Amino acid sequence: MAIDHECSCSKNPLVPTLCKVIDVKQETPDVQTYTIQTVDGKKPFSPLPGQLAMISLLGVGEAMFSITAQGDDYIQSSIKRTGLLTEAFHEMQPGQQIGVRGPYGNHFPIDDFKGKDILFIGGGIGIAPVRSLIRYCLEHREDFGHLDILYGARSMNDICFKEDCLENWPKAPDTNVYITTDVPSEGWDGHVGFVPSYIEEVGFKPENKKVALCGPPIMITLSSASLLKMGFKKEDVITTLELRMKCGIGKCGRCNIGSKFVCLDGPVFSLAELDELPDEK
Amino acid sequence: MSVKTNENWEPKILAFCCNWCTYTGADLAGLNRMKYPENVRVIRVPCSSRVNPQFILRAFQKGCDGVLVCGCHPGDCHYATGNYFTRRRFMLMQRLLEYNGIDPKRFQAKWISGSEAAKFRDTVTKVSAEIKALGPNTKFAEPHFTEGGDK
Amino acid sequence: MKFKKTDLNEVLKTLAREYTVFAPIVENEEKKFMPWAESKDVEMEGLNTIKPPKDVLFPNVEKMYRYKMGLEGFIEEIFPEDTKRILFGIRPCDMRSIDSMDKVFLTKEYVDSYYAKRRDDATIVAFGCTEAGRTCFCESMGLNPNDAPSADVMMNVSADGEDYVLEARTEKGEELVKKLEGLITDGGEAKKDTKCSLVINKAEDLDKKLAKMFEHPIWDKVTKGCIGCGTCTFVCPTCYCFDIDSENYGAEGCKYRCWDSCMFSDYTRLAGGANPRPTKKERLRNRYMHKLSYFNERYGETLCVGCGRCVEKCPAHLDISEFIEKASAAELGKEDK
Amino acid sequence: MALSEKDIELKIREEAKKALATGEVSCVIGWTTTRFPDKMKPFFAETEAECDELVWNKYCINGTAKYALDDRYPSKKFAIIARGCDSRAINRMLKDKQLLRENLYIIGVVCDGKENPICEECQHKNPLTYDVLIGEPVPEQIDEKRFAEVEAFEKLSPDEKYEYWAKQYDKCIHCYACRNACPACNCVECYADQYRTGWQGKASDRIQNQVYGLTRAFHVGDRCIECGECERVCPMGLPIMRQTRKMLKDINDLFGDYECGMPDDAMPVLGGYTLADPDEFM
Repeated sequence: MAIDHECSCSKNPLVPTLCKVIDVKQETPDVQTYTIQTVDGKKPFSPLPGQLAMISLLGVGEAMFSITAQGDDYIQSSIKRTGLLTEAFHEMQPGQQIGVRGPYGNHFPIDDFKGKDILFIGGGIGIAPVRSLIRYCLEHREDFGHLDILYGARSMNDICFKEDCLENWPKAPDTNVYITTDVPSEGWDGHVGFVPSYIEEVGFKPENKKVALCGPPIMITLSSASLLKMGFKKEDVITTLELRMKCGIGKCGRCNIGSKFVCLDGPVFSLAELDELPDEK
Repeated sequence: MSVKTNENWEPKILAFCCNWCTYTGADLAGLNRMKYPENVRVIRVPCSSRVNPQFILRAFQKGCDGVLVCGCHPGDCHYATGNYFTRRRFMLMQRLLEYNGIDPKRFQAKWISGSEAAKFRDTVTKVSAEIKALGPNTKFAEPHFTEGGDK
Repeated sequence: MKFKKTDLNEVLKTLAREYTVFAPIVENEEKKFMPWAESKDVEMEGLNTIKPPKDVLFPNVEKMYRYKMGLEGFIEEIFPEDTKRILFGIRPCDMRSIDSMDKVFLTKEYVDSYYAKRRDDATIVAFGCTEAGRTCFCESMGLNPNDAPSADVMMNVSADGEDYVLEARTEKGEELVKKLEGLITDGGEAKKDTKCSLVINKAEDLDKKLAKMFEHPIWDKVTKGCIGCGTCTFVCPTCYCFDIDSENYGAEGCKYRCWDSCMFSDYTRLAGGANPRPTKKERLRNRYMHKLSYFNERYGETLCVGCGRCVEKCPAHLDISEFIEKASAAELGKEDK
Repeated sequence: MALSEKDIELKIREEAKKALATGEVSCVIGWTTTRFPDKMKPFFAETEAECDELVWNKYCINGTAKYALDDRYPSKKFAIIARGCDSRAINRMLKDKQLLRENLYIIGVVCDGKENPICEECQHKNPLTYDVLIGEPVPEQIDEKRFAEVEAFEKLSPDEKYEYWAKQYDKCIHCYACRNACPACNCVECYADQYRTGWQGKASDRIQNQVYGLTRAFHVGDRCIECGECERVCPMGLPIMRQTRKMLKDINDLFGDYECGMPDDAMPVLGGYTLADPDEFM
């Protein structure tokens, strides 16, 4: 009695579809945003906010990246230059063919967020997955309450998505944007300081508010500590985890924390869920 | 393992030439218009002791039929003691390869100084002829790189 | 239905006409599952094979797709060709491990197409053990060495030891038995009295207890002797972790997946060099917890089938059955949440 | 009067307790019983009571020295119960600068051979470096058949040799037990683990395993202490010593008598040279 296969994808989940990069935008000295379409000009898939895609540069390697934005015929992903593979990504020219498979992972719990105020906290490249949620909330603005966006970057020219952060989002209805940089840089008159201390400085009220938090692990631990100090409940603080992922479909056993797989049951977890898992992060 | 070879099969031979002596010797051979078989691919290395035994194994793996390591005569090394290590290393390496089934002619080492252009030509011609006689190498060869190769 | 022991080669020959038959064959002083051929000597009874039969369904290296790099690349899937196969003579513990792998590869939102294809093409003839090895403890893990419930055909030695008794359990099994028309006769009752020599007392709710023992001091003691090699994972029938890598030849190349071991140092190493499981203590803890607790939480059954291969082959003579007994007996201190 | 196994065991426990009592030792690495009477396993005694679980019999075959590499900068010493081969392994790691002598407290035990095929050819029953010795030194015996197996194998034709190794490495399951058990294989990060550099793929494919076996033989060839751990731990029973012994035989023929793991401070053969070395590359 072979088990009957129920499967949510028509074809082989491990084989990517051939896509091409139609535009490369240099966000900061070490972050680029790639606009990706399938070879016949369509959207590979339409992900929900916070979902990931396994992007492979044929011959070099593949890795899991969050999808930061999507249009009706493209998806966008922002990649920071950190290792061998991302180095090769940064040498790509528009027209380069790549392999893309996905969408993987659960997404931000949009239904719980409906009707609530939301505080988005992003650190460095961590703003990319949060941005997918911000864009979703702005497109369905009436479903959500007051929005606060707090984004920390190393220095002024390390701020990703400058036109969003500095022009579009501040103009959005009932939304305030707080941008901070770790170090003062000339031509920057905004706030200077780390994200956890800036959160306490602004002093957000925990009532009826959900938090979407993403950034380097150290920032997540410190920020969630200061959020809990300000009275936020653990189920209301949602974060994403970053672990090594190979298959992306919860089979290869690589990204397990306890019995949960980050690529299938995550990467989005609430702090309450994280407490139940053995702390192996 | 008798492997059918059509006559115009050309062996692929890899030669590691030490930059200070053998490479200049090969250059001199070129200057003097000396003819030597063109199936030798030369890789320039700072010293013959820079050649890591894994290079040789990888060469056989990726489809080479013969490997030649050339360096300065003991005593002439630009780095004073490089080729003493080479000498010990590759005498042991040759025996270990033979012990694992690779014919010793497929892996040879020679001291060729900067002025011995003729010796470089003769060595390359002799090695190329010997390996052509031996036929394509199927030992350690990854199937992708050889038609007949190991399954 | 039954057939004479002496007709075994005849049975295999008739099956081999239509199927590729994988049988336990002794070759090169090693007993392993490999395609049957006239000259090969099959050893049905005796001890289990060292290498588990999982590499028939989940091969060590499996090419996934071919690609070409550059501006106009291509991606072309390499799908296993459909050859009907028989897994002949696997033991109940290996059959149970195939069930566990079915749950992993065929359920939970995604189906692994490669495994599903091989699994559908495979008909499994299980064979009841006639002799238990000194490290076999499948009975203590809730298995029966004489019977594999989920096999397509169950085969046992008959009471008088003359023939093999067959019992088809699925249509695949019936289809296979129908092909052996001439050789099999009716009747015959199987001898099902093999017992495991190694009996361990495993706590009933060991998986729930272990879930609370993540920080328990038992882990420091148990994992000290491990030398961090991959032997236990590569001989284990239920280890299914794999790695995905690619090899390039010039502008083309192919992406393949291959077995991997959570005991290796770079298994969870991240890009920046950070590693959530830096030393062998975390890795062995993760392996034991996965076998005895995590898999229960996710799929509802224990992943250790008690085949004893890792107990037999561990170079440092570590023993999962000893750990099971120690963990079952350990009392929870205050630090376990 | 030669000590019986039981006496040695009691002495070992006594020495272990003494070592722990000094307070400078974090644990004593020895052997203890397992569920099977003919199998002992490495044991790390950390308290007085645990010292009584240390045993000594002919099934104590696991090497104890390499566990000291688990913590290269220990706060306290490791006490190691060392037989002849373990002491050579310690010398090996000391010479390779992987361990510091002051981080080790070595309890030497004269060994009379274990249930391990390599023990018949053992030329060093007495431990070579120790802080305290248990048992009287016994006369050593020179093993004439040390390279017999290698010489016999050399007579085969190249194809037969390759066929033999290909058949052996068909069984290899790429588990790295040979590397993790070998005291001479003590790099901080092995070349095979740096798979991004592409030397050694993750796949267990026969040719890659064969090349790995040969590379490892060459890396440890001139530093191998012939303890036989690689062959003992191999789950598939590959004759790994037959490779490294070939290197040792060549070194003996070419560069004079040579044995590794000796307390002298001689450099490994491939790490040094003499002007009078034989030369075949003229």
